[in-house]
Amino acid sequence: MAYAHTLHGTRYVFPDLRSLLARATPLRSGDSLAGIAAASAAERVAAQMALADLPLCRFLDEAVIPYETDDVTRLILDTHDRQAFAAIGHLTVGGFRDWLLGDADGPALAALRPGLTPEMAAAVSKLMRLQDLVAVAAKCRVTTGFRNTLGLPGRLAVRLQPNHPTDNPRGVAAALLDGLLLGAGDAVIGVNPATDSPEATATLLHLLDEVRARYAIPTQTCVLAHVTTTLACIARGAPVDLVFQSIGGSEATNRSFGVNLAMLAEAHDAARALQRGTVGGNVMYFETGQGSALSADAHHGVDQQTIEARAYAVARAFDPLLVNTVVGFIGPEYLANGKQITRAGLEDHLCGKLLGLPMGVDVCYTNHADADSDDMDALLTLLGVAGVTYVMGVPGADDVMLSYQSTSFHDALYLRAALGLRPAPEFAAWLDGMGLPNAGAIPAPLAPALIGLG
Amino acid sequence: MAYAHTLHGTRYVFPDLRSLLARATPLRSGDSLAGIAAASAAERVAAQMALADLPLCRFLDEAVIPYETDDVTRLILDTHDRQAFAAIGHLTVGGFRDWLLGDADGPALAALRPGLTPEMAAAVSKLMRLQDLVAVAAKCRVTTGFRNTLGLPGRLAVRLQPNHPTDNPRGVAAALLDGLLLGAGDAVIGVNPATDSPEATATLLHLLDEVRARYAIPTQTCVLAHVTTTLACIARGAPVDLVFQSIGGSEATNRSFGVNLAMLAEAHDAARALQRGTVGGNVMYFETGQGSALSADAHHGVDQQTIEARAYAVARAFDPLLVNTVVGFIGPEYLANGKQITRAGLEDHLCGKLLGLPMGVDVCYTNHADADSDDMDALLTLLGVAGVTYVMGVPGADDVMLSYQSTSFHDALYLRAALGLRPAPEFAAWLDGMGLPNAGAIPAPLAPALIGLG
Amino acid sequence: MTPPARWLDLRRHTPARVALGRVGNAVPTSAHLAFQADHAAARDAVHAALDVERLRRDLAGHGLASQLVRSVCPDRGTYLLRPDLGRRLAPHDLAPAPGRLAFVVGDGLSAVAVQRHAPALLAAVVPVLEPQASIVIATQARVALGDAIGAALAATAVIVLIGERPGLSAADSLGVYITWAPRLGRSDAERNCLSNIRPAGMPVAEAARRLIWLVGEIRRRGLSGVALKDDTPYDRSTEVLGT
Amino acid sequence: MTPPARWLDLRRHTPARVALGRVGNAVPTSAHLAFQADHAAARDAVHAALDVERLRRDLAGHGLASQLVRSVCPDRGTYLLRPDLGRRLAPHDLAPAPGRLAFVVGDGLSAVAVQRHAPALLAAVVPVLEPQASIVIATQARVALGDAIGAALAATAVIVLIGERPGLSAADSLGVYITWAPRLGRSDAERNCLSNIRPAGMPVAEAARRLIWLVGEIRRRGLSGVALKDDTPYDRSTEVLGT
Ligand code: B12
Ligand code: B12
Repeated sequence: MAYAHTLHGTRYVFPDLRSLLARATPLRSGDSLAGIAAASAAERVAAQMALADLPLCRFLDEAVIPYETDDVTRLILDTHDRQAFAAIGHLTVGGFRDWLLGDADGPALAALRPGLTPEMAAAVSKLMRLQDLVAVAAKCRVTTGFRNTLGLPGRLAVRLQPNHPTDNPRGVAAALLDGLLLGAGDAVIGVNPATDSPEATATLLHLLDEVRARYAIPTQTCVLAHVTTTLACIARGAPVDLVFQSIGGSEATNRSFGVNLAMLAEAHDAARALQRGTVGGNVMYFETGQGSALSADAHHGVDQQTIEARAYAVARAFDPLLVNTVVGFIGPEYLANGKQITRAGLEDHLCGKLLGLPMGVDVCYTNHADADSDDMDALLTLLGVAGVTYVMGVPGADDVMLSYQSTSFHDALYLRAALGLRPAPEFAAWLDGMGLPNAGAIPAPLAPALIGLG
Repeated sequence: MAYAHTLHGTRYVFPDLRSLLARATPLRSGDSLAGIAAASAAERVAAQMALADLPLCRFLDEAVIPYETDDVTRLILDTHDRQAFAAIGHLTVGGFRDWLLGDADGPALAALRPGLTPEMAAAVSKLMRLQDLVAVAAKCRVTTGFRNTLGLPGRLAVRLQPNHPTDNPRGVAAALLDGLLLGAGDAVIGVNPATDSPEATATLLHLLDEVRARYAIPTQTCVLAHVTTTLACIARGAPVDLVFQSIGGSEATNRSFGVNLAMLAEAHDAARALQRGTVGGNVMYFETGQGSALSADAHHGVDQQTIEARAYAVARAFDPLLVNTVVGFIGPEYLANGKQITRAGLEDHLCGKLLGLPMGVDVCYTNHADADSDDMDALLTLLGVAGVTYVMGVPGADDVMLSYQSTSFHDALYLRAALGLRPAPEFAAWLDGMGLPNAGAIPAPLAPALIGLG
Repeated sequence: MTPPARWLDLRRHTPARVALGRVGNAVPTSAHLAFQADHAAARDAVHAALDVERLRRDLAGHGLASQLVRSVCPDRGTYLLRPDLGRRLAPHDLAPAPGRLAFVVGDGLSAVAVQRHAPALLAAVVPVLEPQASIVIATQARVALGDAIGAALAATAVIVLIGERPGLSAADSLGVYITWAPRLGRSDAERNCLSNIRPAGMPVAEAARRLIWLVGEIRRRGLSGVALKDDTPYDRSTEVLGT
Repeated sequence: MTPPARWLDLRRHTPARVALGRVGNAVPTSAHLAFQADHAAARDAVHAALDVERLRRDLAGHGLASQLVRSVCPDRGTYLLRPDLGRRLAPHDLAPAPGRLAFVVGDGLSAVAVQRHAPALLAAVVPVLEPQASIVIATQARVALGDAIGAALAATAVIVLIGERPGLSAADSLGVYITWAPRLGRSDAERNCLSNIRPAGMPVAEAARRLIWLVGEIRRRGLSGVALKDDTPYDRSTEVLGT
């Protein structure tokens, strides 16, 4: 079906819903690269106006990627809850924005989740300015648990990411200790392995679990290997708290990542069967990020933000403990500069939260993008106000293995202090017990020697 | 005196303090226009490193504009308080940053003010990232009063700016009412007159005063005419609460604005003599903004942020109720895009606060700049976290006379809600009495007819 | 969501965006998108070029001769970032006309404003103030370019009509800056200004009335700038308070 | 402000920015400025161009022949925004060498990495894996350009050595991507990867050992990608926990 809008005397026509969404998206390099972006600011506004007038129920009739050829579309439509949708079923996308900013409160937003498709969430976010993305997200509360409780009001968690260029256990332990001393680690202590070696992965899993157990840290650990590698580790009896996987918003994207829905289900079952959680049973950790579908030529002409939101539909099928949009991670071909990264981060955060996910954002940039730490400070602060579930903690913001700049342990301290936020309650109690993170020195119970750094 | 630093094998030399400061400034178009910006990112960092090593007391020996030829320099040095300075007199600029972020608390910062020169404030801010600018500003508290109290913790005030393209009193009154209904107006109800006519200025002064008195609004009013026009109005007996003037950081800039220090002192005396304040006696309202000195060719080779900070030395000599940096007002030749505007706004806010001023920021942009409302939302939110004293309130963010976009009444509501901030206490009580701003309709006591809009 | 009728009534009194309604603390979608559309249009307006030939024809239609100059600024992109170039006069062949007033029409930040309102304003004031004047049309011009032109013409005063930066609601606002004894280095404190000249702002007829009054005062006192206020008799067509 | 000695000790174990100290919640000025300096350098590294002639000489020095191709991407600025162009092969004259392994050296995002480490790595593996190979040097290249090159050569598998994006602390990290039966449209799930090859990461000798093992497995099983894990015997030179 075609859509059209006339603005300042020019009539703009959009052949289908997919292109209407793409033209309505705020400017970003990825959509230009894909050749689907609006040709001018005026065309973009015209598309937004047409989109604002579109009844939400249209999204149930016109899929952006055909049902027949894509299992993510099937997942979205087959699990759609018409009853929950009824609360907004009479609205246009523009009216939905007004409802979200106006009447909607926390319970209403929670009740809506199963009735909301990712395309609806993406569409409404395209009509929002930054402050709307912040204000609506701040109303959404998503709580999950494993060994601690994440997502509670007034809380900000941090993933401690102690990566090392060769997976050297001492190197990982040193960064891990640094992070604990600075109050990080409640979201998860999660290492990206440098290699694809199952043995190295298992070694890291044991290291992380021993440190956690030795200090009785109420948190979860993860090695972010490919899901197949983690499954192999589970089979070998390695201590796996969370299963990690990168996912995307189309079947083909996931295929390019070497995964499919069945594999994720298998992993979910395997990890739950281990029953390692104490306060909750969310066992999955997913990462996403605008651009990966296009990078894998698996975007089907869908704009990168809409297809990103579809990845959240994949995520929510597996009740994750954490979902992380690694927003500026890939590079300038998808998000060219600080401005685009900022907008994308806040869009992703809102869409994920609307869909019911425990969203964290990796506030980050690469050295080939036109961005710097000032841009990150702005995005970080905005996310804090928006109630982000967690952010990254990387020593000095410099990931020495993945080669990008994320947020540091210090950044997280800044954000907590600036907004009066506390770590997850169980973890906060543990930190208090240790006298962290305000001790100038290393508390005796955390002696480096205890983790092999003697 | 020359300064130098070697970075990655290259030695960078800076002939004097003025050029060291300019090279150390984060990139902005105005300094490029002036031909004084660093030639590369590496040179900029080298300058920042040299600046970090510079003892603060050097600023007392080397003026960026000669003492002999500039009355702002004389004002700065003649009023410098060596005793207050002693608290930081042993520090380098880098050490000063560490002190500000670390040990300094509210009382220490307040005690320091008379010992701090604008150049020291500008210098240290050049070594800060955005989060530092936010975190340190949030520690500074500056309280002033006239008919209400501004700058208290947990408060955010709004200047209601009901401009009209022809100074039409009904038009002004309509915008004023709109603002009151949306909770704006505690900082000041201040109109920029479209013309330079003293009669029109007097008419507006009477209008604003009548509305304020009729509704017993605990706030102050202002017509932002040239100081000479306002003095003429005072002479004629018009009701002047605050005297407004644009000021700059060099004698020549002020001359280009048709003012000098003696005129400001005269205005200060005249307004104080009227004794119109009830809870306090701060009677001046100043506006500043990076770029005006360079625009008037009155910058003496000093970078635009340093000379902006010098304008705050002028302001503080007259105990203002409000100081406003109109940060993106002039255009892209001084701040090219959202990123530069954001950084400049936060620098200005911090420098003003460090120097003891009740800083507001006009979060704004023009249509010839590369910026949009998303950029403003980000800056606005950052300023809220930084504890800005007040922001602008313009109907729909669109100033129909000055032709620029500022923040709207709605924006201020967003910020107050997002951060849990309240209006100035006296004004908040008045709003509560009126059932504002949450009434959907116009409360009877604010009937439009009462202000001639029948 | 939409404001009640009485609140909407405020719109009758001002072109400002009053009575927008509220969803939570935000403006409703329609108002938000209207703002975005106007922003897109205003940004385009900055880049519109002055149709010099049409302007000359329009001036000629009012019996006004004109000549062309330009600043040393090469193009629009540069113009926005290099106001210094917009103030420097490119080589020209202006012939001095000592003792006269000079009239300059500069594109400034809105060619649209100049195109629409400059001819009518000049038609109203030139015959009164300086009947023999030849209007200087200047492209890529800033206000202070008038100083160089005025000096080249050895004019007693220069009157610069220039396009003001486009606003969100109006992109056709004309400004007029008057400088006595123009020469390089004059500061803005030495000029007087009329602003917001357009139908929904200061109408051309009103601007002409004020300009004639101001130039009269400037000639009489031999100075322009802050010392001189716009004391044009005030046209009080609306009362202050209704009660 | 500066962290206590034991905290500083952590630096011995990792190149990561641990033990930076604290001023309030921020890092001290020196650490902050060091970060800024490294950022400036890393951004420059992205733009460094591959010195192709030197690379060929270095390869020749190891007895390795080489030939040149380029992607259709015209320059560095475009390269950053158009990865699609970096994956398309410009007209070339590669002669098919069916049944062989193809080795490609692409500049990728760090010419420095390639310049420094590719010759030694190739010198260590080519004689073992494919002694007659002629190395294809590709400029403005992305990983998937190897598919086109491998297909043109009718290679059994293509091994792409490419510069990884420069990090803040290391700008010379080399990545290796191996794809069995290369042809247009291969996805990343069908490749294997070795990463962080540089002195402070995976040393060249270790990378060679793993690469030889991996290629052996790939040839043996006739596939590459997620189904194949890097089970190179693990070199456990550091124990996990000290106690
Ligand atoms: C950018 C990046 C990504 C991007 C790739 C998209 C893009 N357009 O760049 C995204 C976020 C999608 C990604 C995803 C994954 N990545 Co990755 N990625 C990187 C990173 C940080 C930089 C790569 C780079 O600079 N390439 C150089 C440029 C010039 O090449 P390019 O042609 O522009 O980019 C291609 C390659 O980067 C390739 N690629 C990226 N990651 C991976 C991973 C594998 C296993 C393969 C075969 C290819 C591949 O995809 C790009 C597009 O074709 C590296 C770390 C590093 N320091 O290098 C990790 C890295 C290569 N990725 C890694 C992993 C594990 C993954 C995942 C498998 C994670 C997961 N569990 O799902 C997924 C899926 C990868 C896949 N099969 O598609 C590992 C590989 C470990 C190993 N030795 O096998 C690395 C080393 C990081 C790590 N240790 O975690 N990745
Ligand atoms: C931008 C601007 C400024 C900038 C000028 C710097 C710059 N580089 O642009 C700053 C912030 C410094 C400024 C300051 C003031 N301004 Co002013 N300014 C404007 C604005 C918004 C736009 C002007 C424009 O688009 N010009 C067109 C471009 C193409 O010209 P330009 O060569 O690039 O810019 C020159 C002129 O704008 C000129 N200029 C700017 N303001 C003023 C004011 C006066 C009285 C004069 C003579 C010249 C002048 O300075 C610029 C550099 O030479 C107008 C409102 C409007 N809608 O036009 C008000 C406006 C012109 N300013 C006004 C006033 C009152 C002032 C101040 C006197 C305020 C005060 N009390 O101190 C000061 C001092 C002016 C001076 N004598 O220098 C009034 C003038 C009223 C009148 N009819 O006389 C206006 C109409 C706005 C208002 N109603 O408040 N201003």
